[in-house]
Amino acid sequence: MVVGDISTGTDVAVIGAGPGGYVAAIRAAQLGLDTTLIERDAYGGACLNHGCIPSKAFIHGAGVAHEAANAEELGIYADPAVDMERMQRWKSGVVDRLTGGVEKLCTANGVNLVEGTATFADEHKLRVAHEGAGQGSESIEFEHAIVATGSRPIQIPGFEFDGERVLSSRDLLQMESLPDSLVVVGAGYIGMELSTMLAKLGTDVTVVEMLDDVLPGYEEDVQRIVRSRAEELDVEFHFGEGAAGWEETAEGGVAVATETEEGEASEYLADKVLVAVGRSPVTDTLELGSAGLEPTEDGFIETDHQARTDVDSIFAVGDVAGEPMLAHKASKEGIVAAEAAAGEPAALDYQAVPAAVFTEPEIATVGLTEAEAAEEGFDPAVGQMPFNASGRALTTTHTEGFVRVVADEETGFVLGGQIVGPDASELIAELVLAVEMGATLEDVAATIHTHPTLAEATMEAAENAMGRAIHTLNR
Amino acid sequence: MVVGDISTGTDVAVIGAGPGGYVAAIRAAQLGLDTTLIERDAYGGACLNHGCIPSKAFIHGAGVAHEAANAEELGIYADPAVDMERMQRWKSGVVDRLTGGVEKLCTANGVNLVEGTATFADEHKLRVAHEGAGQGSESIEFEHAIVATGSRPIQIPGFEFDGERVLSSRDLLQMESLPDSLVVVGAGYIGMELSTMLAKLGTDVTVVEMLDDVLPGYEEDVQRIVRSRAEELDVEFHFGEGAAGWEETAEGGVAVATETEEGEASEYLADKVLVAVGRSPVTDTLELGSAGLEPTEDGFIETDHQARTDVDSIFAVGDVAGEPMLAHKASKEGIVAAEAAAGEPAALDYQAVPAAVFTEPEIATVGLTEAEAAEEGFDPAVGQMPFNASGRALTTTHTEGFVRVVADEETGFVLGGQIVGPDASELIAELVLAVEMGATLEDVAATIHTHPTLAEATMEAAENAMGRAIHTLNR
Amino acid sequence: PADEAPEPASGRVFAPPSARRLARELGVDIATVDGSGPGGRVTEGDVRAHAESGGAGDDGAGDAAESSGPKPIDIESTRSAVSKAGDAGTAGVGAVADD
Ligand SMILES: Cc1cc2nc3c(=O)[nH]c(=O)nc-3n(C[C@H](O)[C@H](O)[C@H](O)COP(=O)(O)OP(=O)(O)OC[C@H]3O[C@@H](n4cnc5c(N)ncnc54)[C@H](O)[C@@H]3O)c2cc1C
Ligand SMILES: Cc1cc2nc3c(=O)[nH]c(=O)nc-3n(C[C@H](O)[C@H](O)[C@H](O)COP(=O)(O)OP(=O)(O)OC[C@H]3O[C@@H](n4cnc5c(N)ncnc54)[C@H](O)[C@@H]3O)c2cc1C
Repeated sequence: MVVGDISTGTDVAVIGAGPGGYVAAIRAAQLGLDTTLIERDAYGGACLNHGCIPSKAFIHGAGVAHEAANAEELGIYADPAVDMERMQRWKSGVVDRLTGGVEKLCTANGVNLVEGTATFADEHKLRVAHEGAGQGSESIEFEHAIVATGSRPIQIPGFEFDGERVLSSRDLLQMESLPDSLVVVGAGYIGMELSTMLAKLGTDVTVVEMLDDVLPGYEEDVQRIVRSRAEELDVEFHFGEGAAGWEETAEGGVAVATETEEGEASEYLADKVLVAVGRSPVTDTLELGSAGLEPTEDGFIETDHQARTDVDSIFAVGDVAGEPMLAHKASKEGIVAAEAAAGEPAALDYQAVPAAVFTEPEIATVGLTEAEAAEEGFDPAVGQMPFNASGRALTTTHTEGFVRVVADEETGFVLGGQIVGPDASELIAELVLAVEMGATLEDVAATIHTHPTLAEATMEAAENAMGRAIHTLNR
Repeated sequence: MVVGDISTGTDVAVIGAGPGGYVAAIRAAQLGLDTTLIERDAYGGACLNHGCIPSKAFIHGAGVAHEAANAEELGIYADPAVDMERMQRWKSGVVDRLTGGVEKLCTANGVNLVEGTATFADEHKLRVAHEGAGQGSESIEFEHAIVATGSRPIQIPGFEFDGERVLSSRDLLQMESLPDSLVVVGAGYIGMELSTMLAKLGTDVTVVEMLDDVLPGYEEDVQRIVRSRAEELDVEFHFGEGAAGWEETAEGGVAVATETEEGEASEYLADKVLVAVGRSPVTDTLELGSAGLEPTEDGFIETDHQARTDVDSIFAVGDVAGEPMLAHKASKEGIVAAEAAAGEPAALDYQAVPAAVFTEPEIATVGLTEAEAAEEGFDPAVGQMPFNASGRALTTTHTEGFVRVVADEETGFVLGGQIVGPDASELIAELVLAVEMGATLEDVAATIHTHPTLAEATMEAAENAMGRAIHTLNR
Repeated sequence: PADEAPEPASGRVFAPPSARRLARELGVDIATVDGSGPGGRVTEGDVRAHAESGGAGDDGAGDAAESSGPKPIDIESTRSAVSKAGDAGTAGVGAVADD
């Protein structure tokens, strides 16, 4: 590694090694570009270190324990004991393995790795400050830069993260022991995933949400299923209340004060409080101005169909480049930016970005809802198959939810789908391919689906939209 | 319902209410045909009553108990007790619910249900014998008949099923208690699914197989993964040995004698023996000759691209109509036969029938293997992604296996895929759609896959086949 | 263009990713291609036919053409300067596949 005040040059400088940045760097290197990836913290970014991966590891662990503890109906009697410190160690092992893998893949593809914080000097030059005494800094001149600096949890006034009482999702995912009780501020996907997980492990969870239901933006029947299931897991919800402040209690816990719009106050006691009210893009580490760039009002860097910013030599991808803030969107943008930097005619011309929520049951969606399809001028043909009519679902006891397929009545083109239910995150893959391919309802319905699988429900939903389902009644 | 010696008429008479027959009947009725479904035993056929559904229910139950008992790595300590009688009751509840559902769906679609055994009188007439005293028989004249009489387990000489010591899969799936030890004759998919399930529940399983590996017909690397995992579960394999006979032991168990081709003899002791060496089509209940039909040498009824037999008025679908003997193939043929009977231009023009094996890990395949693609004159482009490089797989500890995609090098068309690993049965759905749609590697690779999911491995495998995978090294 | 294929309500083009990529490569504005597939779906063949009939370069093509590829840079490549310890070599498949 180069230290001191040296100036080097590279074809592509990628800033940030999350799923946007490391994927961009690998693809750029594969395309023969001299590529330098600069990361100031940990390879894999928020996703591998503090987001997707650790959360899903704990969600899986909680699921194993909870499922076994609640299988009397199946004749299975178990009373699992959970050692949180050990589960934490296992999670860290998974994370280390993946982040180590990212580093290896970068090196194997010939990416130059630089540790430090990058800031722009101008449109073709970065300065990289190395942390630690005597590490100095270096300059890197680049033909193209790809900004992939991601996002961080939003703090709300009065709730500065201290890692002790007031936790961010990152803090929570590093817990060595389970809190007996927790107030969760925010019922978005991160708040709901973590609340469900903790409730399954035995924590008393109270969720406070300003809006009037969980998972804003999802359709009502989707919200209802996930909320009801969380309630069955004893999660307590308080909607229409904003977190106003907190105090330490005599016992060393927290008393979280909330207020409705009408000014009605309430207070909830718990060991700790988790604030999960969203994430904001990270641009303040960059000195964007030196490169002639400026974030939008929302803090994002604006980009075009190739993920290119207003400055020709600079791309931006991932969370810092706008919604949806999802790892796979970041990676897709990273690939397109790398290809564009290599002069390929790449474009962000996908039809849809799928999204999954790993609650119980899971949610996964792609493309248009019925309402959105109507808004866009389609005449929506909608079909649905409830999992309680699915043989496979019945053999697993997980029968909540449905597959819904939204298509255009005239052409039959599949426009989108909403899945709530077991393995929704995996099942959506078929519908994403259908949407991308311009597949019709007939295409999905005529494709043989293995029996017995949950995926059959997708076929049934398509048939239902055509008025010829076998396992549900057609209207 | 008509009883006594009455003669009635119907547009379509369907014989057998398994996944071939009941689906055919529902579709025929949906198309406005007067439809009569004759079943002599139980709605849902082998699949719902003695096959797919009960096996998958037990496999799920065994999985829940085994997973929890082996999760120390995750910090989960459980020692589940399993009450087999109760698990059996749960399974029966699932089956009843589904078979009741089939009956209801038939009625709701206007299908006439007749209980009894149907035999052909001629090409346009059936006789139905009702069981039980004073039930008499009836004649049904039909425009079209759809034969869907399914299959039954093959018996081997010396191993007549007695439901006590010598079990068929059907007997085994009705067990009220776990055998301490079991010899399984046959390492095909049914033998392997049940062996794995029982081993997880604690039965000592010894598998005897004439051929030299498990799951004949699957590729070697697929076989190896499933065999090794079964061995880790303490399943003992003896390949190259045929079951020659058995004796009751002094303790009331069985001593199963085997012989190699060279005449070497061995003996294995256990509580019981399960014979799972395949299934043979059921035609002997039908008096096919009266309709001018005759089974092939293998016992199947030959059919054309519309599932029509040599006799114009008669179709045959499902297990009785040939390999692969799978429920979803039966249903597809049932739909096509019903549509053809209604005069629609239906045809069995699918590209591929997927197949899944619910072992640990699962296997699912569709279309061509690399070798088959080469045989058919393609220049195969093959890509692979191991689950031990998948973030999602790591968060669940289930990292055995891979996704392999086989495509045509020149055109990029996806020709097939082989998945071994967690949830393979669900993951294959995307590849089946890809094969049916004529999707290319580019199509699969460019489609955004939700992170973190196992389905990402399919995208990676496609990228790998194109030499541009991100998370595996490309050759 | 006066295409007979039903125009999707939203003006959206239904075409598989491979057809969209080919259109970009050939400099064809895929929105101007008549789709021969079901519902007017645009296939790779349609894109190629459109390009061969002189339909290339309608628009959108410019982006690809203009986009700056890797240009030689006159300062020394970092590749030489940056340690490549532990570089490549470790075959075996994948990120974490070496066990
Ligand atoms: C609890 C949680 C669960 C989540 N679950 C999911 C999920 O299941 N699925 C999903 O798709 N998404 C999920 N996300 C979101 C996902 O983590 C992000 O969308 C994703 O990480 C964005 O990737 P990125 O590359 O844009 O940025 P990041 O992953 O945030 O990476 C940015 C990197 O840039 C580095 N950096 C910043 N500034 C500089 C600088 N100046 N110089 C050098 N380095 C710098 C940072 O250290 C960081 O490593 C989750 C997030 C959280 C918090
Ligand atoms: C243990 C086991 C596990 C299996 N797992 C799977 C799996 O996971 N996936 C899969 O796809 N397949 C599986 N199968 C295979 C699947 O069960 C069959 O492929 C499927 O049932 C075939 O359907 P069918 O309609 O052709 O016949 P069947 O389901 O066999 O139904 C035939 C029906 O016809 C009736 N019948 C027969 N003769 C007459 C007559 N003369 N008059 C009136 N009625 C009559 C019978 O009573 C029966 O109900 C499994 C099978 C077994 C045994």
